[in-house]
Amino acid sequence: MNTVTDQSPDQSPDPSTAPATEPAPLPRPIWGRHLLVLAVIAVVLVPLPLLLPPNTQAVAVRVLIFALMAVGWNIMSGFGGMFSFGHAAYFGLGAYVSVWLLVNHGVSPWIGLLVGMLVAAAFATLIGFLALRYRLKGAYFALSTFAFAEMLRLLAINSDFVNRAVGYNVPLRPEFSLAFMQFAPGSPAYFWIALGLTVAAIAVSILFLRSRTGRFLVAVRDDEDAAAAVGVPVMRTKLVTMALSAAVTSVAGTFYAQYYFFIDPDVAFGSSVSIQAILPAVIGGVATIWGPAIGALVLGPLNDVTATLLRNPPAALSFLEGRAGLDVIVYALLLILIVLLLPQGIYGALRDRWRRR
Amino acid sequence: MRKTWIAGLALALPLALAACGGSTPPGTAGAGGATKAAGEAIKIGSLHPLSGSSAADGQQMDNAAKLAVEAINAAGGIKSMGGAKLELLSADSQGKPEVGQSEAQRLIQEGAVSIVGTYQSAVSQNVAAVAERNKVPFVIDVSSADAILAQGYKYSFRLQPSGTVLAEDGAQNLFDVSKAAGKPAKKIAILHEQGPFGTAIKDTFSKKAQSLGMTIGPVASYDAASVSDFTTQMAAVKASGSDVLMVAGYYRDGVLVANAVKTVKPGVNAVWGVANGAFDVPTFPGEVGAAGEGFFDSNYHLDGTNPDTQALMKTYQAKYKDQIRTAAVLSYDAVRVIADSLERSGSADPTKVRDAIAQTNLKSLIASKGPITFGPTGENEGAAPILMQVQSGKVVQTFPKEFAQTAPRYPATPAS
Amino acid sequence: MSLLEVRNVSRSFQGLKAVDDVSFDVKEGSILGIIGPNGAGKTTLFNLVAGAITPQAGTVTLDGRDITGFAPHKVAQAGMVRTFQLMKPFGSVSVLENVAVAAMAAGTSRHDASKAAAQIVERVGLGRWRDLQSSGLPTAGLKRLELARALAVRPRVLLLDEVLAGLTPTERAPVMELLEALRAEDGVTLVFVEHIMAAVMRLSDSVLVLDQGRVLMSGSPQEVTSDPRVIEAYLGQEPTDVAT
Amino acid sequence: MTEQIPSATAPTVAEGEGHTSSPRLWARVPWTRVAIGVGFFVVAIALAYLRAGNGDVVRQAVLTGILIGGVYGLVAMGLTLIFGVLDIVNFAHGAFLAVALYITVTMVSRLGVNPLVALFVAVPVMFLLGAGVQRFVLAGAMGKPLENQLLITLGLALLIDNVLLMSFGPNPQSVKLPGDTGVQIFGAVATVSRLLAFGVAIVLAALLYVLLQRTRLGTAIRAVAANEAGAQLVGIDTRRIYMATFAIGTACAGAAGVLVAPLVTIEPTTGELFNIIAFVVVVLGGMGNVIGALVGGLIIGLTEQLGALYFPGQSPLLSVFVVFVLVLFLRPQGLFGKAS
Repeated sequence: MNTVTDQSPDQSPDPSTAPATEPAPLPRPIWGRHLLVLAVIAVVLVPLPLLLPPNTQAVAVRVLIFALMAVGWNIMSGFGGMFSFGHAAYFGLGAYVSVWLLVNHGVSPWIGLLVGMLVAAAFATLIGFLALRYRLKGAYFALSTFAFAEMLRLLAINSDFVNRAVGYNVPLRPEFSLAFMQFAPGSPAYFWIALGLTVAAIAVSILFLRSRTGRFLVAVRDDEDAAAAVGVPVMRTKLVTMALSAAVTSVAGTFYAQYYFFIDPDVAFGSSVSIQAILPAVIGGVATIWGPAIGALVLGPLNDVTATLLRNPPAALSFLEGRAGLDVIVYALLLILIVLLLPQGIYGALRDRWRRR
Repeated sequence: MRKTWIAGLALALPLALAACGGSTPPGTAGAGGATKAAGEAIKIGSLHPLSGSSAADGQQMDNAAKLAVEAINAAGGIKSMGGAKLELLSADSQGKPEVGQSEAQRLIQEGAVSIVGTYQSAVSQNVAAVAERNKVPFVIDVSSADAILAQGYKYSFRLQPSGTVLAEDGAQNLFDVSKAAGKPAKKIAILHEQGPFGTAIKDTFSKKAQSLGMTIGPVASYDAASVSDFTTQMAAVKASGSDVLMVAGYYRDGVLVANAVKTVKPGVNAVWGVANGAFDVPTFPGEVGAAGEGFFDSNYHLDGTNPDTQALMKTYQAKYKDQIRTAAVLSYDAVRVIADSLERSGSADPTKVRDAIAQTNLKSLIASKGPITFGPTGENEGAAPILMQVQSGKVVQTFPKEFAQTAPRYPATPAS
Repeated sequence: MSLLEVRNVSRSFQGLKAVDDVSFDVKEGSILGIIGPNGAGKTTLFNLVAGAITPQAGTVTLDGRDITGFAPHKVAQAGMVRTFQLMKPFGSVSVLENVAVAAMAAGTSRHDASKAAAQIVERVGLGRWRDLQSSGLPTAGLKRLELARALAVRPRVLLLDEVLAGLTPTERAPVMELLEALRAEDGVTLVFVEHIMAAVMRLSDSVLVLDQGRVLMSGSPQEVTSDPRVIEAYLGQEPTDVAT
Repeated sequence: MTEQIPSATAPTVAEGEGHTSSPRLWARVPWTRVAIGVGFFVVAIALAYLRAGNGDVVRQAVLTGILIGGVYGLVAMGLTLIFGVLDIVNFAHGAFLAVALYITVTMVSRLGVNPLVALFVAVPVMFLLGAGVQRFVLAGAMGKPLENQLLITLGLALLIDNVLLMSFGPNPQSVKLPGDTGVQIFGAVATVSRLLAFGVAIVLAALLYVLLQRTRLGTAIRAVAANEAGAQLVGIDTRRIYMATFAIGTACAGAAGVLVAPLVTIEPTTGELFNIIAFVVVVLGGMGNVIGALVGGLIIGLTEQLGALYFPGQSPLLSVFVVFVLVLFLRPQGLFGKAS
């Protein structure tokens, strides 16, 4: 359905092996329809928290946070083909900047959200510039992003400025307030805000892909030299992409802090955060518009499902009850199987099927 | 072809399962499980790291909470509520704050009138906020960070002594014991893990020690998750001429410290753990052998002189073929505190249970200076660390006198 | 004044002189063919002129403006565009999108870029393939796509690196006609590297012969082909379509 | 523009021109780089002296740094081989190491043997495990994008950790090397177990080097690392080479596991300790370069220990990452890789 993605980013086509038979035509990009679908989904999902049992709502919000992180990651690493293993840096900056402003200066998290986006974008531009200036590629690029995220974590642990390893509690307010993004426990407002932010992020990624820079980006991903040769400013395209990707992911960090009320360097900058940004995108389909959201929809509840199943196993499996670690084993097995059997991700596999019809 | 099937399945399966697995059983829906029909068990949530790097402690704590529930039910349940039985809902935090948070949410939805947990401070921070917002009492068995109760939460209570108490008493114990031995501690080298726990202990301990007239020697921090050797730090301690080495850390790094002490022989009078995760653990002397002989730890600890505690230790050993640790005894105590409060309130309404917990006055199975009573912030006012020492390959209680199984041996130059 | 002036350009790799003190001029609206045996440094010369490699010495001037050491995209924006001997399509997108991106890079608005791209795609004869994914094109199609993409930038100078190599003689003819039309109708200046002598003879106004990184000679196609030095340089060299 | 750097373990294949004659070790040592490196460390040590003001501490830091560095190198060797040949960032390496730790624990506690005897079991078992994992799990991900491989190896690590947790329980265990006492070296002390681990690391590096340089299998592995398509053209079964390489890499993790067993507390997650540092070492040494991994390990070990002297309040890891980023930017091919 979308023209950007038939190939994984780093497979450059080899003309000598190009099939002589004519490939199926690619459908024209239909950005308008993507936006329409998005709007319909958003409207359909609005009443969800009123229908879901209350404890499932926490899972729904977690799904949306996952989706938000993965949509951000996907902009840079999927559409842009620049594999980041350090998106924790941006998530953490979003979380820390907004909470620091809130706790120390009483600034509303909504403003913190914007400031966090700016800081994350600036940081991404800086490290992006360094990594591109020194022409890091592939695994080396990924490891450099990882190293920067780790350095932020270590700096946070060792800086009095941000409370060292203790981190921050978001203060509970006596009254609930939209201005300070704090509502009654179980309030649907959390879901609605997360939904709004996620829908906005997906819309941004659609509009970005449609934009001049977004189309440059795909060209740069497919062949950097050729893009430069026709006048595409490669460096600027990549930096804008990284900044946008970082800004989107930082929103997830800000919301996370307001929803979970607590951050510390590991929660914000730990490598598991970077992995959480990658997982949904890969499971759902890298470099697709809908992949990250679909991946989050599958992964978000998976942990709870395996844990619940093994807590009250069906009679046949009752000997497994209470074996600690088993739920994680099932989770890991499912993860490996999905990645092996669906290398294009769930959405990618479904889309290929539709196309072949 | 095949791929579509798999994709469809991968998409549908978790969603379908989430729909059934996640929904609450009818009858317990509604926030906080307000009132219970007669005969229905009263649910208590136990939230601990059952997997991940702290699984050893987490599983013990969950086991001990189960034992407590069994013991209370065997003794007739909650008598003021017609002998109502307790039921423990176990949950795995995986040591991750966000998992802990959503599991706490789930336990509350499933009707837990109170939650016991959680070991890691980062997880407890999250769960405390959830408990506060849902108005369900949260009894912290283990988690030392002062910040958890510094938020002014009304629904969180802590059994173990706070970091401040641990560190200050640790310095005081050092002062008392070394002075009584005629070799007052003068210069203290400090080795601490760089997380919130080790950093807070270091800060408070240094202040207190200085106010007692000691000086602080070299201070070194380390990352507990990745450190693999301490010989350089130990050489620095040796070179500094410090007479005591204070260590605030966890189990794995504690073992490395012991090995480095044995190798370098820093020549201190004592290795002094403060709330150390290794030096008072029963498996520690066996793991490091002679290297750990004489190590001190000023820490909260189960009371080996209390017959009730001894009975619990025996029961645990018999049932789980393992030596019960202090953390697990605290979980046991936490369930006792909740049962006692249910008894006094005669109601399973979480807010009433909370008020009853605030009025607790119960003898602890942990060595403490008084019964469990909660102060205005929810700290256990009876909680206090005691001094343990590794003597002849065993961890024994040595100070203060009322808990001493034998006298402290000071100086205890290690690995000599 | 010539449109493109290359003066004393040199570049060596690990002590090996790939391009050594090469100079040439190209007048506006003319066609320069560059020939030479394998390893003569033709592609390196292209890379130096187009900015993919920075020369260690010498200057490149386009329409009086010194563009030496410009990044490739700046060179393109200045009006000089190159194609690649080994075709480099934007493989994941359609033929039309390949060309539209190039048009946008030259400053055309998104809306106009699609229209311009459609025209160019028709002109190079890729019309019926415009919606195909470009990585699936056969070699002849990819060669045309290289050309189409370069044209979308509306260049004043076009640097073509073996656009005819790998094509059958019947496929070559329309491409050569197209190149002639570009000069005649659009006034585009062409510099092309080519092995196929018939094409060089037919298209070029003048020819530059490279050998071992240096200019062996330059002159009209007739002068060059009859020069004994050129014949000697090619002697003992297997005729092949693949350059280094 | 920049070509993919040919792996440095495969110089005879990668080098087009120049010395194709007998590859003597001394002739290939990049002497200038070694000299610069040694110079750096002399300065670093001198600074440490000024900062610590005490010779004993610095001597201990250097000795400890070298010995720990040997262990890092040991762990990184298998990883670098896999990285260089299969192009896979293997996050399960630490988990494989943990398997070897538990093999050692089990043998010592059940059979009462010297922990080193476990080498004879752990290495072949891990070799087979590695071959199996490559054949049945990773083979399906070869040539797939980086992120797919990353997630599969992460999943494997999670799986192995938790299988160990279920099988052996969460309680920490330990292994004792008989006669493991402190030894004085230049006024610093080291334990026998560390010296042993260091010594075996060097022997293992030498063995791997010989394997890669002097055997048919090694030549084939280097050929695949340098140019997969070319290797296929000359009739090398690349799938077999992938399997063999992954198996050898995993066997290295097995050997490392046995050797570090006396040095660490053994828990299901112990292997994760080494993962991050091992990656840093691999990049530092140049991916695919076994000798580079050993030297990289030494550099990281020294950086960590001397860094702790410079900045006692800061995490030693911070200096490790600073060095890592500098190397990435200035020599992305690694200290011992070839310039492009």
